[in-house]
Amino acid sequence: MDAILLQVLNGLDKGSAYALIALGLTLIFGTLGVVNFAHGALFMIGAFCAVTLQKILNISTISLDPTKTDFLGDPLKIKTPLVETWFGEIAGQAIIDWTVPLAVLFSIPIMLVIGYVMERGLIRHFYKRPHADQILVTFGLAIVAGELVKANFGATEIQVPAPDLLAGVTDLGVYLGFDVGRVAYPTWRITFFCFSLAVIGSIFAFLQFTTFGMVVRAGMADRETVGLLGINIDRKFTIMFGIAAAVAGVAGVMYTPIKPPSYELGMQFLVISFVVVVVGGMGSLAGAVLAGFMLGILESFASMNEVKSFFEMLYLPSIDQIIIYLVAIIVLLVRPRGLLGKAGVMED
Amino acid sequence: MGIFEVKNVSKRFGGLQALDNVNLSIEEGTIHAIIGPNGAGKSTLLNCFVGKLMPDTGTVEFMGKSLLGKKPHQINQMGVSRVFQTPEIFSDLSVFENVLIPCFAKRDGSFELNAFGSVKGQKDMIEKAEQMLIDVDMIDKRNDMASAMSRGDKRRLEMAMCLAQDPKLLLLDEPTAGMARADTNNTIDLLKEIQEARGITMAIIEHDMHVVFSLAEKITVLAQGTPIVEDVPENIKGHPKVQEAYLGTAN
Amino acid sequence: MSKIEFTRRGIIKTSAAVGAGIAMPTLLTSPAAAYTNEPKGKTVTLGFNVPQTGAYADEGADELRAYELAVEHLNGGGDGGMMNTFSSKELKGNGILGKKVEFVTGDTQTKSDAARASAKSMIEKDNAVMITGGSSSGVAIAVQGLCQEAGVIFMAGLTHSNDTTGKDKKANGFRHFFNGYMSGAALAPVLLEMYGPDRTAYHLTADYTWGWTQQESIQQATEAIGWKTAKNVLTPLATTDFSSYVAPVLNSGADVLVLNHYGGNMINSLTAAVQFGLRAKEVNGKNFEIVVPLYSRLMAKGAGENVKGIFGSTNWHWSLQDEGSKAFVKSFGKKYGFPPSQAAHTVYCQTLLYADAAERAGTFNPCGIAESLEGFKFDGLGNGATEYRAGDHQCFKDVLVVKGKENPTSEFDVLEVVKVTPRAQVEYPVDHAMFAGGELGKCNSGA
Amino acid sequence: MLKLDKKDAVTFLFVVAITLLAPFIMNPFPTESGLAQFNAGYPDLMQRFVIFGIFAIGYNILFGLTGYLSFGHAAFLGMGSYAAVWMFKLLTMNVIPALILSIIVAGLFSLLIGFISLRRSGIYFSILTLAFAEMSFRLAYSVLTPLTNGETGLQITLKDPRVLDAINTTGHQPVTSLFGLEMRNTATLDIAGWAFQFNVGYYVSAVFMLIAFYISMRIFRSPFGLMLRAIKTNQTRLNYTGLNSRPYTLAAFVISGMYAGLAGGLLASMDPLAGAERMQWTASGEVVLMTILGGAGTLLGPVLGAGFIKYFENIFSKINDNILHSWFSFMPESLETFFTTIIHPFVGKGWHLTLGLMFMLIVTFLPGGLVDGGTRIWNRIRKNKKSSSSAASSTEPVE
Repeated sequence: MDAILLQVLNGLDKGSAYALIALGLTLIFGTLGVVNFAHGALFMIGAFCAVTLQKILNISTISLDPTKTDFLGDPLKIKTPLVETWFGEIAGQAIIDWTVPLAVLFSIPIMLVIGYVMERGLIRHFYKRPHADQILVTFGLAIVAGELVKANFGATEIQVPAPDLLAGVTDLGVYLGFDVGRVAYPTWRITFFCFSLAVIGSIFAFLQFTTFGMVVRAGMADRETVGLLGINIDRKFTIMFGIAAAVAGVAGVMYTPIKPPSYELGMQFLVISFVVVVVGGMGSLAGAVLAGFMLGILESFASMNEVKSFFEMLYLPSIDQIIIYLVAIIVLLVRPRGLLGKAGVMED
Repeated sequence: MGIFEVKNVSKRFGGLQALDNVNLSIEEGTIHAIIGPNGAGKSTLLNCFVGKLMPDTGTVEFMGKSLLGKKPHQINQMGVSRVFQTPEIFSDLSVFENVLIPCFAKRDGSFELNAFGSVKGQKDMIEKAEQMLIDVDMIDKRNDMASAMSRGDKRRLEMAMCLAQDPKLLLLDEPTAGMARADTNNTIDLLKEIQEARGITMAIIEHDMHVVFSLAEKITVLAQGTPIVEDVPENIKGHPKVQEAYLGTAN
Repeated sequence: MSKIEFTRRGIIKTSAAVGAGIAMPTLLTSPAAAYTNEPKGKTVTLGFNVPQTGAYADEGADELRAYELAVEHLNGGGDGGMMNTFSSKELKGNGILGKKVEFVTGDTQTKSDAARASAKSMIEKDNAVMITGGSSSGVAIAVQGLCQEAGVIFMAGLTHSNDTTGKDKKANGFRHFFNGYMSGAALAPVLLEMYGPDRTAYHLTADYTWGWTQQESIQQATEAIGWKTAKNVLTPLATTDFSSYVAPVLNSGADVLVLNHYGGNMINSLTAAVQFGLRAKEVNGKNFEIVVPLYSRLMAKGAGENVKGIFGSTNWHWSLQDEGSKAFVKSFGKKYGFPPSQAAHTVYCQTLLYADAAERAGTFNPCGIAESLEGFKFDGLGNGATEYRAGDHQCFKDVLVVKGKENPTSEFDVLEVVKVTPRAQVEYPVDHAMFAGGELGKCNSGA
Repeated sequence: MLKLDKKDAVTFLFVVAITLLAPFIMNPFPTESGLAQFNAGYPDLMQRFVIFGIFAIGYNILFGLTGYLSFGHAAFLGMGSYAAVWMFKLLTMNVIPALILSIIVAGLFSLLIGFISLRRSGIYFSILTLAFAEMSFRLAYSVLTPLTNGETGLQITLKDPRVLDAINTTGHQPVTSLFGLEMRNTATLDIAGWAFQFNVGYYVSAVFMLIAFYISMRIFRSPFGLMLRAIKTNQTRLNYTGLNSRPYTLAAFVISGMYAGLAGGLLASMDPLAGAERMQWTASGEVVLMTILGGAGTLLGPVLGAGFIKYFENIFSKINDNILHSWFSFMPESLETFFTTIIHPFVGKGWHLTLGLMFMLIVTFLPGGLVDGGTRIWNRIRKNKKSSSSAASSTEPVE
């Protein structure tokens, strides 16, 4: 029982990452009609916003310690971060400790600008082009973004730890009547899950309750009519693109303590987030969230030994390797519009 | 007994009864129009004819064979061609190729893996397509890209593509929608010519009364998913039920 | 043209001399070269085939640095590095056999296909007499097979699978790096000493060839010291979030987690394990422990704080205090500003060993070189007394057991050497079961 | 000629000539010159040009003609390779049975995967093929290791049975051959500093490429090809014209799958190793790029695109800083450093960056690919000539 509960938690956690990326992806598709293969790259860039902030906060003054030597036998260089010099050691260390939450704030304006520039500079020229062209140009962009990050940060993963306060584990099991330590779950992952729910909730609220959101939703439903009403829907969609980029970005920031980012992060999440979108239904926001959580949980369950050996009896070894794709294929064949997709949207 | 028989067709979308017990019979060699106000179920009915929608109840028969459950291409192969509201043509191909394709479809059926024969070697097909273009007076545009043509020419091309298959029944979905008056008149003339020259049975779904009354030999009026009147044009004009359907009830 | 003939060798040369003022070339045949890419001019070309793109690009970059350093030293530049401490004194800083050393580089992309293509072009286009490098076993085995067919020497870079000198060993291929079996044999005594004999291990293993061979080696070695194996779970290579594999460890009753992962996999699985509080856990009254059998400094750096106190093994580490290591760290550090990684060390050694073997053989003929490398005993290259075993072309030397340093003084100072396991302890017979199933075959010179 | 009309016959003869003379054309620089770096006339790369040419020609039938963007065709290439290597292991080192089996295996798998994927079109089709490709890669990389030898790749060994071949006692790996003519055999012609290499494997692959090209040409000009183009432009009209698009798309899918299988088999015949990486969806992305770069839907485009990409992959990735410095060494040091720094990020380990940029530029500015670009330039030149000659003639009377 505790094992299943743990996997549900894992699934929700993975699922919230999938959902956040897929949400932006489907938002862009729904509003602009663009299939954006560079959306994973936006997630990756977000994660590297955290890395960058970590580097900035660790800009140091260097002093020499003559009592110790470095690997060449020269006096050892001692680095003191500037923030510690400015704000005192305790406050400075606290700032560095809270890099990731700070990076969320740091990344939002950056991602909005990146999203805006990307839409105005590239994507908008592809509204009228076939989906294949959109896929290809954004795929190229994803490669370029990855390579630029690699050139600046190297190919190896970089650790950006969670604040000490949130780095340990929380024993969720004791609240549910399990023995101590049976269902201990990392606090940061719980934080990430709550954060994702908050972001998803605010996007829905934003679309549901603001005038801006209503116009966007109307535009998603029928772009031409809304355009006829004299509303500059393009401008609103550009802003939506920025918001989608920002959502992917903050998701990337918050994900760094869970998975240290490398330049390949975008590509690793690209395929899976597309699968999430089509399973949920292209252009369906609720579908993306639902499919994200569903696939996250399925993936977690598939990795359980009991499940694996069950599928082995059915001559399907290593089910965890292929579960996501298998599910995607079955869903697309049985229900082509996806779980919550609207009838007629790219359905044939 | 008509060439095209629709019996008791009903179709429901959720809470909406889109078609309610529709009966229709089209005589061979006539032009039959189906009219009705917006939302009367005209398009739904047409989609049931061509295999795009499956009615909940009823039968649709063409020359004594049921069309239900058949795919669009199968229905076409039985001799039913369709003209769309906005012309559906192969825009990236030349005008000539556009007409050539239905010629092949007529000869080879719905699938033929002829991957090695050259198109240019198929003399009979080429002659047929060229004749078709001469018939619709488009032979001088033979090598133009279809996408580069005017709306009227696209309609004419689409018509030619349908005629190249020698259909027994031609379904026209608002063939003059969005056209200027002059183009509309041209289209009317074209359809009349075709009817006279080839005697093809036609079913026209239309909203424009001018078109309907210039062409149709019989008219069915559809309102709220059900046919309310079926008669010759003279009797439809001024029919109280029709007025009621279009203008709403007086009381 | 009629004089061009095909033989069973890869490449024959037919040369044509152009008479002065004569437009038509006169074709003459020259005696065929004695072996593939026999260097005829004043230079000899080596092919450095390393991952420059993909997840191991950083390791590849470090390898390339070491290669450039080695070439510089061979040609008499720099301070000579380990050439001064190497027990064989054949290398004089005048290139190899008097020929200046040149090199070409290629990108393996850590894909066996791309690596073979890159090596092939070095052989066919750039006339490389030796190919070296690589940062994964799949690539090493694939390129080794190619070199065998083409008739050039392959000096393997970073490859840890038992298969490289086991079932896939080749007469033209040589491995300086250690392997999975050695990791197990070196680690087990230290683990016994640190954690006692009464332990239950839970293995997470990357689901591909290298993971399987390493897991097998470690399981065997730890079971020999009395440990039990609770479970071995295979993880898909593309896993980025290991939480669903780590979570079941919590309540499995195991008290040691062995991560048979490398590169990004290892960084991600270790991060997840630490997040789940495994290290703070107590099971069966003992502290829960994590073991990472194969360490590299670059990976350890990627895992950051999480590696502190975690045991593993490594081929070489810059903090070693023997003369060879010191000389190498000095000349590498001076040139690049940071200490070399084990990958850099291994490829530097391989280049020197090749050059030395050529000097001793007096030829670049792969068969001559293979003969002088087989059974070659040497010292002064940082790993103590070492032997290239003739039977399988595997180097036998001391293996380092390391652990993540608790109080690093710099960003390079992430590992500390706990024990230098003597060579005798990690040796195994050529026909050991884990290495069985292949044969060296005969050396191929391409003639 | 060969049932081709005149224009096509000229194109075909042009391709034949280029292919046969490739060892000369690809080797424009003398061996000792600094520019020898840019020579591509060595067997491995020339083989890759034609083999990936085959792959792209086949892919073009699906993507260029029919408009279906598949991310799964690399999987068929991989299956072709595995099938071929198994033939080398079990039956004989002769390439013919291996190639036949690789075409059959790829054909069968593409029939199966195509049958399922083609139930959808557009982006859904792309995602379905992507899912299949990723599944195949993962299965080959780990789950099916007994069949594929996993990460290492499937190789031939001394111990393989090879029932049709004589027992091998040499201690050397046997090599692939065409009835005794070994694929690796190369004759080198040295003329005044140039070294031209003529490789058996290259010419065998080239012959297959020419056959593949010829077949694709016939398909382009056939009624079947016309239907495929019709599917690309308007599938609805096609269905309402009485044509069933499913068997057409499936046939195109299977044909392109078989082309991929042939390419995979040839790759294995040139170098008997089959690695799982060649099945990854990003490898399919590469063939998409080849097709787009050269010109999707054109005859010559894919071959051209394949050549371009393979050239970049093999030549640009080898330009390291040393070489850069040697190029600019004639300049003053500051300028040298400047140029090296500018070019450095795009070559050597940065060639992926160049690839990505190229992808974006081509799709954005030259959606018709190089062939389209070339045609446009050609037309402009002709127009200029015409207008200048007409201008000249109009001025004549004045003189």
